[in-house]
Amino acid sequence: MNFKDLQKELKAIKGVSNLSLIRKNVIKIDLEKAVSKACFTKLKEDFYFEHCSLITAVDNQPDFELVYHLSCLSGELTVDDTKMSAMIEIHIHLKRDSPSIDSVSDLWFGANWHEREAFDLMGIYFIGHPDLRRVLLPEGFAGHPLRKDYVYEIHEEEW
Amino acid sequence: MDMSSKGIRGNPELRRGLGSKTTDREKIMEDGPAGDWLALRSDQLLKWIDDAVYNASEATGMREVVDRVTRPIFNFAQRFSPHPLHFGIMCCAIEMGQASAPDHDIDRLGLVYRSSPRQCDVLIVNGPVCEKLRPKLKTLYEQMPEPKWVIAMGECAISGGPYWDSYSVVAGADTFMPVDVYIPGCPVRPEALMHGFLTLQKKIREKEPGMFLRRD
Amino acid sequence: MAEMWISMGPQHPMTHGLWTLKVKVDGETIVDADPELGYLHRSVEKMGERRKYFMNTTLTDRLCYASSTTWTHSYVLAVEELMEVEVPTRAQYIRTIMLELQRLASHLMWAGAYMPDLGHITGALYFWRDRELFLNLLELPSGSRLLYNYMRIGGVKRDLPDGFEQKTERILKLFEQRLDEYADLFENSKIFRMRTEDVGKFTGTQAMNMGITGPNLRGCGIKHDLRVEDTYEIYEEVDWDICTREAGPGYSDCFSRYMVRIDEMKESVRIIRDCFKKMPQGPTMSSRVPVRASGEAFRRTEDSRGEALMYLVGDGSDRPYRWKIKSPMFTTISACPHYLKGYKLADIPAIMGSIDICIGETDK
Amino acid sequence: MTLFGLCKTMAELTAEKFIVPILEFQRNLFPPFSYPAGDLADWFASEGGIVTLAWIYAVNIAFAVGMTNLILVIHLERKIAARIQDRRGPMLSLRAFRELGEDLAGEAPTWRFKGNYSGIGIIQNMADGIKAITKELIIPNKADKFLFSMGPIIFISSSVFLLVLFPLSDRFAASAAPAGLMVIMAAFSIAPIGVLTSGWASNNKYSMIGGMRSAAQLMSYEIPLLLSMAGVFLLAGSYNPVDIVEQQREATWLFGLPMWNFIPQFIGFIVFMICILAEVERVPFDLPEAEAELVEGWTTEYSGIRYMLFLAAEYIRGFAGAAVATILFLGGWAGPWPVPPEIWFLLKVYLIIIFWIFIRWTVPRIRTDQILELGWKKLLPLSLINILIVIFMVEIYPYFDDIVNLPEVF
Repeated sequence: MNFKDLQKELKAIKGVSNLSLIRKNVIKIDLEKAVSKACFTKLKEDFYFEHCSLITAVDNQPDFELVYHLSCLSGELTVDDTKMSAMIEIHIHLKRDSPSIDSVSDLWFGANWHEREAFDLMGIYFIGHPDLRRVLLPEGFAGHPLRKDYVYEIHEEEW
Repeated sequence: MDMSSKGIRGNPELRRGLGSKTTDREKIMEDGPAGDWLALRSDQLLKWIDDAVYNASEATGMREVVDRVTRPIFNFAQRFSPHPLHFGIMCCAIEMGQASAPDHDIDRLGLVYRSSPRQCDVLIVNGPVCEKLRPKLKTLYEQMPEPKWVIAMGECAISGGPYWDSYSVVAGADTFMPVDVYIPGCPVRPEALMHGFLTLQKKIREKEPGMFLRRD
Repeated sequence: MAEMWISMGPQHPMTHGLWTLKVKVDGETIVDADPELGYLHRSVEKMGERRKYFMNTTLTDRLCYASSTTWTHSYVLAVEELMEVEVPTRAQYIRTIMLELQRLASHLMWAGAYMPDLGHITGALYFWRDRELFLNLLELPSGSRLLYNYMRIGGVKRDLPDGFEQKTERILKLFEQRLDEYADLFENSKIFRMRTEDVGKFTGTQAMNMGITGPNLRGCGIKHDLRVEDTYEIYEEVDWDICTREAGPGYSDCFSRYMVRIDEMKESVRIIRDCFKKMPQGPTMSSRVPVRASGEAFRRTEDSRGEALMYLVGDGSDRPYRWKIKSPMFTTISACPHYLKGYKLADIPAIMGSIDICIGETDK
Repeated sequence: MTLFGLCKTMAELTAEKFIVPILEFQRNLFPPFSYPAGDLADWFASEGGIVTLAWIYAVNIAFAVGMTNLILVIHLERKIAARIQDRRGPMLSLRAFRELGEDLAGEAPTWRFKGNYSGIGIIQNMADGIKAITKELIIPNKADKFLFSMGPIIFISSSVFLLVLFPLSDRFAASAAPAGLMVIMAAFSIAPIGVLTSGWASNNKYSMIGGMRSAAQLMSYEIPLLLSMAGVFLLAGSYNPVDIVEQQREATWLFGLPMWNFIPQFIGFIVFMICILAEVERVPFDLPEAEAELVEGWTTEYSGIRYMLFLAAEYIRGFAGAAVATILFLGGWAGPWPVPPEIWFLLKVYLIIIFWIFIRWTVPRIRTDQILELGWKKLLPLSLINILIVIFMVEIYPYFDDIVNLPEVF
């Protein structure tokens, strides 16, 4: 599949908005939370995004934003005539009072721990995740430190 | 000879190894041997022999002589054979490994890395100690047999280093365990690690007498 | 023997860092595994939000202790993308040379750490002896050992010193001889192959799904290298090939992963030589480097261990608003129950060693 | 003059000059209570007492010789390993004793680090050993305390026992049992009990797996080991080390070259060398203490002198294994030039040990299932083939009488 066809097909999917090309081989889209799981399934099954590079949670104050980076490693998706591997960046906005979304760890096993990390450090709940525990911080740690409203004690002055 | 004085009778803790169930002298005497007064329980016998040997050596001045001869020998052995724990935390652990590589060859100083804390003398804390790691590191320290020493290797282990404003890094290893030698550097070079071990030698020789017949 | 859980770590010779692997064994066969991380979580991402953009190179240097330059480079690339900074050509060449030297040092570190896992301590010391050569080489331009802090936003710290090329060439020649020498000791050795072949198998499709990238993926025969596929610096202009190996049709084992890294080292030598040949004169630092940035940017690079991704969000101030680090080993370790199951207890070091773990980047 | 003869002379001397006069003095001190001093004095004056004393001397001499060798072997291992790895190894010099002298004399300490580390490192082992004495002996809280302390005793005593069992030559021998090699192999196979005991009693999973592996390995390698030795026993017609070496000394080959057992029984020699390597648990067969997965194997929980004695006992077993290999296959103390036979013997033993050190530092460790497969599927049939060959040789020997000269045993 070519990268241009992908863009056309992506525009047709319901819930996808703001499609833009931020680099030669990277598409950025916004996705609605309600249709996210269906869209992710389609991306994996039909569009050859078999690798989940990263799941980032950003605290935009007041809302949260989830950024998914998916990539195609096997070369099924071609970017024009180059050897480049295609990548897609998906933004999903979450409300602060209900930071939850469907888990994609059944699609990509690699997403499993990224989701755990997002839960651990940012407090996003992934519905349907098989094992949503803290991964980096010890059990019983209070709060989610990467949130902007997390306060901790630093003894010295700030630079 | 005053048998009840604490100084002469020594530290009851140390005598636990000799098989006595209790170390309290009065208690042993209270529930004394049943029946024949000549009979001694085995632990009482051992205790009696132990005390007799110790008191005799103390009274005759033998203890001083033995101590004076053996203490330097044991001290010599302790300081020339430091076996560190094979334990890496972060960057300095790589330099610790690099120090045993042929270019620096820390084995010249007699260092053998042992993987089990039971067989080690030196714990090298070579990186930042995080909150999650702290209890484990403390356990490792407690698992090591006496006498033991701790080397804080690198800025992170000394004070938290570059992670001074982190929410999960402890501000230095000396906040929760005794540290003998601090080696600054980020990361510590292998040469500096060797110097740290020589400093430890110096410290052992000057501060810590070897132990023999030392009850208190 | 009944089934039981064995906890390996955080202090265990197998771990190569600080993590715990709990394995459930039936006799000596592994039934289940449960990795646990976080003993080295230093909150680099949170600290990065309190520091200015150029200060964060100190933290990225300390992300992965075995290959610090590649991580700093990854961060620097992302910041340059965010700030839209042009890097001079000579700086790009120097960066490529440094990256490849660092990759050599990192792979040698891995090879050295892998040998004791198989009970071969001499191998470790041989590889570390060679690593020392490259550490000395990297020390020449950067002025520091192990954590170089050489990559800067908009270029590199300083130009290469005089005679660097000759010194590098001399060391590369020696290193190539030694690699040939080691072939007899390791890859042609019967016991070494007994320990590594048909152990820790996974297919390429599985690997991509589990988030395994880099040399481990190339060990499955998949021709994927971000130096080509998401090209950066001057990897396009240099003459080199992607190394792949296969243990069987589409799957990898410890031996193929070992061989991929050995091949990559040889390929790195080629890249360095070619870079020196083609390197132009010129400035090594961009003339305009802004302090503030806004918007968002990410770059992925081929770290020595796989796909490194830095995602940055700026809010117009001189500090990043959000900084996210993707570590290749994070997902690789998470998948370890998949490729450990069914093997023997003695295979754990052989398998976990062959995927090249670095906990510093993983725990962030 | 044999070792025993020497010891007997010494025993007679000591009994006559020291022991009997002292005991006599005690008896005369308080005649009504002369028991037991008087009886002892009588016994030491008799033949039995002197022979017993002589045995004690002989055993102690053999023990001292073995221990000296132990220090040398450990030193050799560390230095050769270092040289293989392109480094120098321990360098603690005898000059470091200067510091000891200062401390003993109570002088102010001086610091000459460079001088301390510019020797050959022979006293590094002494420092390690003495340090181990001063270390705390830890018994884990949940360990089985009795077995935890019994394990090292079984292992170490059975290993030290080995030292007095093999002769260094026909005159330098502390024991002269007719079934000498059988006793040696029996002593060898006591150790797994100690290993299993200490592995289980430590209440540590690594220790337990290490102990189990050790038991499995030693059990499966005992059989090919003994079978490969059987060929030698067939040729010599005896279990006695002295007879075996005499047979090899007399056997000649083409042009009168000595035919030590490793020539006719080459397969047996190879099998034996592999099996004894597994028996003394050295790389590539050191699974019970596989560092990579089992921390320190069955010694994980042992600290201080217990652990150090474990280490020493393993080297003693290595030394004893090399000695057995020398006696069985390399002609023992026989040699072409008129050098003292003890020197010949030690030379061969050290050659084998150096060969093992080279193996240890140049090959990886193999896996449990592979080691068992090797033992049962390859070495066992090979050792049986070796026995067949030896029987064949013994049977057809009369037809090659003119070129091969074997002693008449069958």
